[in-house]
Amino acid sequence: MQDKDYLHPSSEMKDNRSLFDNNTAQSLSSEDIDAMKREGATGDEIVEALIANSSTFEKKTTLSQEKYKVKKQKKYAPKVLLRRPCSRSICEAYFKKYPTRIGSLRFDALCLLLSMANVGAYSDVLVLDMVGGLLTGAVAERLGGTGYVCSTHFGTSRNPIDIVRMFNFSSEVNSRIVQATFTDLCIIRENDCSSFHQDVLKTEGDIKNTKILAESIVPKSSMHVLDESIQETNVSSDRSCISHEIFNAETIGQSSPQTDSNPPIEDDEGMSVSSTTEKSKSPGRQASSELVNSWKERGFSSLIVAAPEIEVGSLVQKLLPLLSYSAPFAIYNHCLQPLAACMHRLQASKMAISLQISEPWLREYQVLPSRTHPHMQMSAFGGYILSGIRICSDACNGSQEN
Amino acid sequence: MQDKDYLHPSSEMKDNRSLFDNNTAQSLSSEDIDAMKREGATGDEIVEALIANSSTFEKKTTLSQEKYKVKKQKKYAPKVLLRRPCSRSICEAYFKKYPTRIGSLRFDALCLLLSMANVGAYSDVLVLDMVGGLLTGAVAERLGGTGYVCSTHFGTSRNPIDIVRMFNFSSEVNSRIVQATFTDLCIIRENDCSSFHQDVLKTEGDIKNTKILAESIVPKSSMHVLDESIQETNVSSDRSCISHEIFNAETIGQSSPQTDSNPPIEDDEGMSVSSTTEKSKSPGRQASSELVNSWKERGFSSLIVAAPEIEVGSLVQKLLPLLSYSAPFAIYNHCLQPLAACMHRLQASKMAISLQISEPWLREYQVLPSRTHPHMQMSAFGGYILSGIRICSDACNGSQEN
Amino acid sequence: MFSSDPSKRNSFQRCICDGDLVIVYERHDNMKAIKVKMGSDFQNRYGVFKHSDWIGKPFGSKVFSNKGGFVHLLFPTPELWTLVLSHRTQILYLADISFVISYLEIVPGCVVLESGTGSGSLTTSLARAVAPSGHVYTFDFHEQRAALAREDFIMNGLESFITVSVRDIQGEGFPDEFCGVVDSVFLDLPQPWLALPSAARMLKQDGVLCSFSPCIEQVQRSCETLRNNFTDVRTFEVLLRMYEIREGRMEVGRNGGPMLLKPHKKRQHLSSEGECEDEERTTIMVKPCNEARGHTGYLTFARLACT
Amino acid sequence: MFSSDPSKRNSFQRCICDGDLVIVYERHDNMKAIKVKMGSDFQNRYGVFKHSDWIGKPFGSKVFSNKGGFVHLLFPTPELWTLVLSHRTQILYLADISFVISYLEIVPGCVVLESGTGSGSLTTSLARAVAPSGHVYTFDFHEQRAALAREDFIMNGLESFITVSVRDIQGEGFPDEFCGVVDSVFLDLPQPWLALPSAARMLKQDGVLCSFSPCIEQVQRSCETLRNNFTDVRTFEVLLRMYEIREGRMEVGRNGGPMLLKPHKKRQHLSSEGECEDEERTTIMVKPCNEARGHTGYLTFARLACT
Repeated sequence: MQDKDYLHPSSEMKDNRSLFDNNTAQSLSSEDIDAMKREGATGDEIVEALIANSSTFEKKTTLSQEKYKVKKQKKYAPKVLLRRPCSRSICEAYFKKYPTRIGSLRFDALCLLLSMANVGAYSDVLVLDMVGGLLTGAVAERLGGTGYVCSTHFGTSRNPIDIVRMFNFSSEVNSRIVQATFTDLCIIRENDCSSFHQDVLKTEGDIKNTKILAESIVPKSSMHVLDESIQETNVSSDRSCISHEIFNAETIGQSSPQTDSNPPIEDDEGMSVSSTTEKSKSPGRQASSELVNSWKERGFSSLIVAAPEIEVGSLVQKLLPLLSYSAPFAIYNHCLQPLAACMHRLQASKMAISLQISEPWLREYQVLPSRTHPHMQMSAFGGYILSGIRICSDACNGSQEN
Repeated sequence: MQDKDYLHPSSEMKDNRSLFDNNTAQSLSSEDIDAMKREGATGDEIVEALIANSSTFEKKTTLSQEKYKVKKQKKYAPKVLLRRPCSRSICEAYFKKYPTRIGSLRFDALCLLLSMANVGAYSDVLVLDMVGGLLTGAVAERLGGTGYVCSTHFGTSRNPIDIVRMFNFSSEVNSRIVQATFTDLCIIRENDCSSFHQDVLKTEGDIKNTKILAESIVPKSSMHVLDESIQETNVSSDRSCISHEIFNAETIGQSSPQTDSNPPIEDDEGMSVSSTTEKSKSPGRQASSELVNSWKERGFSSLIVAAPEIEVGSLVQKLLPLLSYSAPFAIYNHCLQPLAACMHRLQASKMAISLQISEPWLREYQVLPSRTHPHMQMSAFGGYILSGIRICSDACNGSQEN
Repeated sequence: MFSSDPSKRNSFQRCICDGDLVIVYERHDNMKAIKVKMGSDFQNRYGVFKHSDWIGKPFGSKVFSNKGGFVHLLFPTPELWTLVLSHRTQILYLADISFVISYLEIVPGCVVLESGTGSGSLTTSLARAVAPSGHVYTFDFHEQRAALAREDFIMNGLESFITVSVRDIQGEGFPDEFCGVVDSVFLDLPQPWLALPSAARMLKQDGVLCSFSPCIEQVQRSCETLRNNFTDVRTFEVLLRMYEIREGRMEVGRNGGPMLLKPHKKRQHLSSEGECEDEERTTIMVKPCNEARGHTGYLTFARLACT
Repeated sequence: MFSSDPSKRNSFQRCICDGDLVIVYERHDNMKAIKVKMGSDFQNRYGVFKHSDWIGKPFGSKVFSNKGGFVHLLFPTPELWTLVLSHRTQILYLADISFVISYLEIVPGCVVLESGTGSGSLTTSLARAVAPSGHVYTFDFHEQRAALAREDFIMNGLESFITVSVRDIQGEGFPDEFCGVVDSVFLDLPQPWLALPSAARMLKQDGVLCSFSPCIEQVQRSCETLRNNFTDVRTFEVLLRMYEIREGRMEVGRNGGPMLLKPHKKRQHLSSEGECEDEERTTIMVKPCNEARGHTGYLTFARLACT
């Protein structure tokens, strides 16, 4: 009854001036409907019955009739769309249902991060992924089984990257997803201070604190069906032409319990991930020392930080030296002020140029005959991104070129 | 030549595939045009000549032809639209030509301030106007000769409100625009500490500092013609049905020299502005002690602060007690963080409720057959507004109700 | 809400009386309009509030329930009314309302036509702008809706500024009595182009019209029609983006180690001199709210061409 | 820019060679693409730079002119290329490009069709996404434009990933050889609906199409046509809002007196531990830039329905 008049500016003469809001229009009671269900009526049959028993349906405009029908179908005859997983569908599904698990990283922001960091085949991309693995997976998708994405972490507990499993990658692609502590990446770069760092990292406090962090970002609650486009097509009319994977409680649930059970990494670096003949399909093995050494030699080709709730400013200054000169980077955060401070510090330290803070803005439109307009509800916040290019400052010329 | 193909999705078969960018399409030289001008050719004649001498004009699409013509007309046959002054046209004109004179206060933000502060007939509105008088004028326009708008200032120099003159108000409306130092508004409220405040305010440093401020907000440079819609209609086809006022160098120039010449106000409060029989038309007289006393009795009915570049947080806490209970207020600023801090402080001090920081967003559309889209350039920043309602906290219940 | 009697405006002296309309404020997103009536109660999850306790208190007071819960009693304004009114249709909100009022150049004394009345969200703001000497004539084709809107305006004491009539403006146009005497016209109709010829007849020369439409097709068709006898046709969209604040807790661990989420060390020496600002500012986080109204409608304005 | 030979990617070892394309960076809004050539000079307002001084230096180096002025030499990326290319048409920018690449689900190995080529701003990003094993076939009806784009792609070393052809896709459709073998199609045409039937024939089942149009009428008509043999038709608009920072100077005077604009007290103990953050953060002001691109175009996506 709250239909907006001007949503049907067609030339039909019917309008809702004669409709009164007295809740007596539907003569079918909920008991009647329950009875139909017990007798095995299909959802579509119930919807037809509801329409037949509505005293106002005939008086409604065509658009109102359609809306009524869709509403009832949603309730009594829900449908599910099956879809091949990709970064867009995974990102959209989480964003809609479990935004906190991906740090509310909106799809357009994710796209920007990938472009700004020049991710492509043969890239070696360093990521600080505190968005559950969505970023790591999206990078790996672009690598297509070449290069590497290295998910780094401060402290001893890995950042959970369970969402990577949602991508259903081949083992070839999975083998390109590795993890390494920031300390390991540094130890090998600076052989002199390894023992010091090891000592620091073993303290109990650090371990406990990263635990808290991990929990706050990926809650233990199990996930339910991700029905992103639930009423679009019938399960029965599943297109058989492509391999689909359902987002459901099973697939998502199977990764959930592991969130907190990632073993603290060992000092032993024998768990290497070699090129493509790896037996295990699981992504995120510890980076081999050969790999880490090669990054020391060549530098990472870019950096993406998606740690939405963390003060990232000083971390960026620590991570930038791991990048090769002229490598681009992109830092995603929920707060503007820390990024501004970080940008100012990078300007002052002459570590980077082409610095820019930007904010993605996204709007979806309904395009229908005579009813075209932007969606009435929108996501008003896609985070802030600091992007730039690491340069070869005079200081690093000295230390790195020799 | 930079025409975008898809700007003319009509069904005509011409397109610009055969157009080459070699700058030889126009056979009329600038010398030829100068010669025409010397011979007294009108702008329209020159445009016609340019079209006749363009080798590519005939090959262009209809839309491209139109665009070419408009571009040339703008250059050789400019036109001026005359318009009655009102807050919209004044705000838009300054925003386009001299945004710093009005603190880049965009029209939609100005509208919000007026609504949020419940400005209407018989209101007594307290304003801190550091946008050249635009705010004061816009409030006075809404008062229509009733109530008062009191432009307050800290220190001894008034905030310039020269833009009020642009409104061409009647003397009745002008008489409703008064000024008062914050100290005067407080002295009368708190009779005990007047001598202390007077001493403080007489220091040389304060005077110098406010001078700097005034200059930074209203530069001395004289203003030129405000041609907001310059090519819309001919001067000669001026509609005679309404009284127009031209925004030109004369009208705006006459107020400019006074920017810095406002005399420091005297302690003498004899310069009172009485109801409607005031001889002088000039707005912004010193508020009479009767008026100030009445505000002490009744409180201002609302507050608007538009001091875009000033840290307004603590000022708001000083100004709020001057408002009657349940009075709304709206604070405009260019920086988000100070407003956030202010909001947090007001929450803590329980001086106000219904606190909200909002940011206006405005987009204009081109609506033309087959060529409808948002404007390609937009103002991306309309400032931030903190709004709220002053309440009768337990503390003020004690001090004010007795 | 407001009246042609200036002594009735809110002030320190003005206290809540029997029969006043008050806005009962629980939270920013929870308010109600209540007519104060000696002997009545107001009840919410915080307990029972007696109206008799409210009478004689200034607007803006905090009042308590039998259980010690509290609400604030606010003086009604058009902005608050928009937040509490019954939604009988989609309504206009602050951003659109404030823009429309200013763009239509409505000042005290103006005569304004509106159709449809809808839930009356814009109407109270129109009335505030024309008061004390102007008038708003508002029309809705839906009889029940018009009647309910009229009741609302009376409850707000605005009957001397607003006249509500039942009329199908798209079909019949505005009444002839307004021919050439109207300063501004506001249309919120499914097919605004049908009402434009009538609106043009009503307006004074150079008078301003606004048409609000959610769909771009309505705008396209309206603009086409407007070009017949209007000038300065411009279309806008206005929105408000809201921000939320919280006390910040971001800190970085020492030694390049893991990052900690530290609780905020609260330093509460709030002096009126604002000296503690620096410490405070660093700990207040502000970010846009996640969800927002993404679209309300397009606002198309035009001026009646002078003949 | 990038190649099918991984050893050619930028790294600490990779130094500028004779014949390399470098991006000469002066400021964020002032860059140029230069082909390094032993014996050549680059000149700007800061002086003359010898290419011979650049060779052997790592990308990302700061190099100096005869007058002591300096620029940075950057490794070319599609993002930088978009900022330096010659605008022969309106071009797509970062926000649209990144969204299109991801939404079209372009990954290494994909075959992608594009029309028109325009200035080739999107094309280099498409090529990066399909490399090392996929290919981009791009078409423009304007011969000069296609030739210039081809030169650009060769200069960037992308000729093995991109084929440019002259063809009127609206009139003739895509070449038959691509029937049913294409993963994604991107259209930037004045009348995209004319190309949709051909695009549908080219796409693999469930393949994704994107049409970029500045005007809503183009979108309306395209969506109508798309509903014939496509599903999941969705239209978006993406923009980027830029922020600027400056050192803050806001302070409030004592005694409630006038407000002062104090110069920033610069405390520059920038430790790598980030300990000075609190002081720093309070003095860095950040606000949105005043002007922005308000609209580029609407992006309409659709999937070929499975038959």
